[in-house]
Amino acid sequence: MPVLEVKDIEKCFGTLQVLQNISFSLEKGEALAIIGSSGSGKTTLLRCLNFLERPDKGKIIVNNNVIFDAADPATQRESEVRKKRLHFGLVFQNFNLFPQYTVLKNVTLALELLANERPDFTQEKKAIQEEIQERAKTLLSQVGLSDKLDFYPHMISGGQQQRVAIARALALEPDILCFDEPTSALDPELTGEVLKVIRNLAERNTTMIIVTHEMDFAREVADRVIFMDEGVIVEQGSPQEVFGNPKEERTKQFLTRYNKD
Amino acid sequence: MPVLEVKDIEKCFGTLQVLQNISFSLEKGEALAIIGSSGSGKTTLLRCLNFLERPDKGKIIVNNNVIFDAADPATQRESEVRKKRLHFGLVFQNFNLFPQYTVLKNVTLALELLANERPDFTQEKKAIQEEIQERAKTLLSQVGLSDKLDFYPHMISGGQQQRVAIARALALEPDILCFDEPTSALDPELTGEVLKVIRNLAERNTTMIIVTHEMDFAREVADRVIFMDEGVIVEQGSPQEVFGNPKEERTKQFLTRYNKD
Amino acid sequence: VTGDSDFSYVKKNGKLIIGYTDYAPMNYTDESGTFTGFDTELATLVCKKLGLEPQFVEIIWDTKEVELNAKSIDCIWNGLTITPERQETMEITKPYIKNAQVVLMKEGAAYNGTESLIGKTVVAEQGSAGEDTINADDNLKQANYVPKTLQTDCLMELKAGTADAAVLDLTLAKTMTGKGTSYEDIIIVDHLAEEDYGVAFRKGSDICAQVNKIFDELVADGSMAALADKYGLELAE
Amino acid sequence: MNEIPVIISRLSESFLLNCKLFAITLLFSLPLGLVITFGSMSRFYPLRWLVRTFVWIIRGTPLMLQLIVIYFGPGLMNMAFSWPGGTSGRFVAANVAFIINYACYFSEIFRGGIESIPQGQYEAGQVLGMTKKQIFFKVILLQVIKRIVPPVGNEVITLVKDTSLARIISNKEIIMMAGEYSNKGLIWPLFATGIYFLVFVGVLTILLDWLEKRLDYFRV
Amino acid sequence: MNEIPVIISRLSESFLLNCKLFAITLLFSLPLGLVITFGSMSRFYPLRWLVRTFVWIIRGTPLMLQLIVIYFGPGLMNMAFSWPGGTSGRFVAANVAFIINYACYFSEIFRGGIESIPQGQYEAGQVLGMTKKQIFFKVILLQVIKRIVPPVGNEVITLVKDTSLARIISNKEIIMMAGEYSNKGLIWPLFATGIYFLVFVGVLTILLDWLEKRLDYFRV
Ligand SMILES: Nc1ncnc2c1ncn2[C@@H]1O[C@H](COP(=O)(O)OP(=O)(O)OP(=O)(O)O)[C@@H](O)[C@H]1O
Ligand SMILES: Nc1ncnc2c1ncn2[C@@H]1O[C@H](COP(=O)(O)OP(=O)(O)OP(=O)(O)O)[C@@H](O)[C@H]1O
Ligand SMILES: [Mg+2]
Ligand SMILES: [Mg+2]
Repeated sequence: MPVLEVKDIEKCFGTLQVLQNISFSLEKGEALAIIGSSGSGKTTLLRCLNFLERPDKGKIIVNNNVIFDAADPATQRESEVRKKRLHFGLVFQNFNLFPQYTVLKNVTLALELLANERPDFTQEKKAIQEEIQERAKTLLSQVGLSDKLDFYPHMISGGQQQRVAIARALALEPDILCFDEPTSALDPELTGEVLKVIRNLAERNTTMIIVTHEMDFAREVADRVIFMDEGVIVEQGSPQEVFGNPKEERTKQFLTRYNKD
Repeated sequence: MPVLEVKDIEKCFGTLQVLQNISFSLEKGEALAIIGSSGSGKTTLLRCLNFLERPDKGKIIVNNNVIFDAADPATQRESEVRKKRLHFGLVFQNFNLFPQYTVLKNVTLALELLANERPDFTQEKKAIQEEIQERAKTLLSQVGLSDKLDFYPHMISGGQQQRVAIARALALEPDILCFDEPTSALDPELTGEVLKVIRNLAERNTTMIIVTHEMDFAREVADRVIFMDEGVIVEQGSPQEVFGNPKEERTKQFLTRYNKD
Repeated sequence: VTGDSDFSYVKKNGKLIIGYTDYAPMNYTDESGTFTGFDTELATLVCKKLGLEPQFVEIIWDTKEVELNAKSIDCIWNGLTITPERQETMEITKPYIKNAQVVLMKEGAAYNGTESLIGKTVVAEQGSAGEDTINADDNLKQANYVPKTLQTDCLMELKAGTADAAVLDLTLAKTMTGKGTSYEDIIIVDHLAEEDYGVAFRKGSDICAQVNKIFDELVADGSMAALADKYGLELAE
Repeated sequence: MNEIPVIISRLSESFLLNCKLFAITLLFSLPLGLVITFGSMSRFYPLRWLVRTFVWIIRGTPLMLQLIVIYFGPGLMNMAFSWPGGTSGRFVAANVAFIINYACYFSEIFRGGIESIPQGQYEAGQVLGMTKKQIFFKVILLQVIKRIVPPVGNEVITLVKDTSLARIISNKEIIMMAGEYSNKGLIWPLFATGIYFLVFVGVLTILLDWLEKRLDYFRV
Repeated sequence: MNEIPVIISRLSESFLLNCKLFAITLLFSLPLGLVITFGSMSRFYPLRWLVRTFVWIIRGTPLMLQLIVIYFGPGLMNMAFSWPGGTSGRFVAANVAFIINYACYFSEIFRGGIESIPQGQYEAGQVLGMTKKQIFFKVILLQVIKRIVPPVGNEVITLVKDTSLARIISNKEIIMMAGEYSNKGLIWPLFATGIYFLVFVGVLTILLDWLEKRLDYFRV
């Protein structure tokens, strides 16, 4: 049973068709890489999954529940969307950390706010808060940031910011974790570090969707690869298929640069 | 006879020693790649060559003229520095295009201002201006931007901006063209394009210094490679030597990631 | 007295709100910090006879008419010069104190009657009796008249040399010049139009007549004269 | 002249009125400004239009006129409402006029501040399952505050000097008090008022700098 | 009341004085502001300190007091200098006071604008062999202008309303003219002045929006 099924998503901005006929599914524990040139709609697709954009057509199904259906307004109620978002975690291309909070607080904030809503919050306040702190610290140490807990986002490097964003997304234990170009604009050593973190997640069978420009990395870490161009899925398959033996002309052209190395 | 000789440059910011004992030389038509991890002083070195920072020690010699000598204040006069800068062209990491001017005007501006100072400017005004326009258009077509002449910087992509910056630097016909991470933050296709432009320059024997994180590119395009770490030149040599058979431990470590592909 | 007359309106409030500006000897705060002055005492006396509580409110002179119309004050009792123009827009009592408009200049300035001021700069308060006096005098009419929004700024103009002469109330001129002031070197050089002070009420107010009646009583029993003596003022005829 | 201490103490006393007016105006106009901001950013067009027009009128006319309209208006138009009698009424009216005027100015600054926060901050909050209210108060607000401290500071300093306009409706603030001495032929108290304003503005500048520094611990 | 047209024409005439004062103040205070900016950014510490202190005093005291000091000051202090006699002297003095006051405000805005231009723009100019002057006028200035149009616009709108302060030294501007009618017991002209200000501010707002749009062709 797939964790996620995306059926026939379409999205237009005004007259510009940005996504068209997007369908794919994702099994639990799978890592899916989405590649494609700039403007092909990769970011928009992630945003649709996270309810930051509303598709014009199509369905999104998580664990066999239709959480979004463009044809069924009942699935689009504001009040429910909030909870449905928690199926997905998203690490933004530019991180979007909260600048006024420390690294630790960036990770705990959403957990604390959700805990406030628990019926047993007032009695168990202290225990719950400690638990949240512990969980956040564990996650931050997993991404190698144990020594930066009390730093503010502007005081740490881009790579470190990215890892905070990863920990922040993981804290809510999403079914599917989405990354939007996790390594763009990092230097090679930092890229290496971040990729190690993600590889680690993959090894622990985190279900992930990774939009990336790092072909080597996509090839190594992904269980499946989707190549998008101009809003459509041109090709999908295992890394071996897509990288080693692309069927479509457009894919071959896109990959020229990489295969030559 | 080398175009450029750098002798024993040192630079401190406060108590932080950023450059130490930097010496190297560059022959006409050579392309030099400088690699090294973040914070190793690569940008600072380029800034020293372009008189944007003043080294605390050392000499810079171009075409056998000492254009800078930390020990000789006569070489540091404001009025002369301006002209001496023209020996070098610099393409900034973040381009620093002039946002209020079109692509074409970005390239012509400095030329026009210099032409103003020519004694024959008033008589030959029209001819000079036409010549400048022609030169700029030729350069912009060389970097593939003939169709963007009247666009403003914010209307074109990062890769295109970078190519404008390259054309702008080339317009002044510097003896040595410096690049600070020309491909950081570009997507792979754009990276490819920009690298093609630079490779082209190399083939036409432009003397260049390129600070880069793209090892494959450095290997392919550079005639010589310098590896810097913590402000010192750890190793220099041909790409074959540095990449294929690094002598220093630190170099090997830095290159691990690349050699494994 | 009809139901919506001004007097019944005031009576309903139980107090008469008296608008004034701080200037000696009419309404001012003395060295001991008590609020006193000729008009202060007179108004208190009249209010007692009217069966009203006096409430003194310091206003700025610019907006006195607006204050009256907006009913934020009930009368202006502050050495207000009676002019035909004012009588048109306000209900003014009969004269109770005599006043004059005087010409002030810097000590030592040449003055031989108003013809000396032809072509000179003369200041007075905008809309004041002083302005009327200037307009009524054949010589002053040919002076360069500059209106001021505040009567008291006129002397600053003299002192700063930005004006040659000022036309002001006699009472005000006396307090503002002389020992202990910033204007020791400014003197009164001429007395022009004699004029009278009255108390102004809203147009059509019936309080005015009642105050007139009380004024008559106070003149008759001599208490008005006694009060005027105390502050060095002269009663109107 | 042993009058000088008396004059200084009376000037200081009247400056208290400036200070009170200043404090009350700030206290109420800042939250009211926020309410107006929400109105001017409302998705309901008629409300947005109404609020923006109101703000435009207030910002387009001199505060002096607004004081006159607000204090004398009800009486002149024979409205049932009237301000409490005596000095207290004048003071309340001055406060109302100042609060409305400054709330409109602040609302525009707030709007600018809110509109300058990158969309990504809202989205990051949404993706983490926060409610709109939580996003505003836990994520956006402090960032807005950091951005608006400098322009709000400028307005606050203007407010200090504007308080002296309250004399238009006969609030005995420091410049009106100095005017009493001008009436008695004494000029220096008027110039001395400048020192009061300068000191107050000086103290405020220091406070505002301190506030800016306090918010320097993060970057937006 | 066939007096109404007369009153309106007199009000309009006096509003011309507000307009003239506005125009002259803008014309001179903007360049003077730039000069003050350079002073306040000078690398020569005493000059920088002097200029900043001066700006601080001007910004810290009410414009009303400055008008009084500038107009009456020379005479009160028995200085050799004196303003030309008659209304022209008053008008010139008002202009001088306004120009100095606004130049100080503008200088602070300019400084903020200049300081916000990224260093990279200067460096790009330097590397291309431009002189300091060329870099400032050809590269930096227009970017600064784009950034400061909104805050300068705010000051300009404040200036419109401030022009009525010129009556303090007996410039017969519109509110003083309306006061003449208030003295005669006619109140509406005073309120009518609000419309003049509103229309002027409205026109300015449109102009400023247009200017902002014109500079929208590039992004800083
Ligand atoms: N809010 C929007 N309004 C209008 N057009 C938009 C919007 N967001 C994205 N687009 C357009 O949709 C197309 C797809 O954009 P998207 O950001 O999804 O591409 P991408 O594949 O993520 O590219 P990149 O690799 O550069 O991040 C682009 O042409 C973009 O200009
Ligand atoms: N103006 C400055 N003042 C103080 N320290 C500086 C300054 N400029 C650079 N540094 C420091 O000098 C060191 C070298 O910086 P530099 O920018 O030259 O490194 P780099 O090799 O270009 O790194 P990157 O790959 O990240 O661009 C760093 O530690 C940096 O923090
Ligand atoms: Mg994208
Ligand atoms: Mg660098």
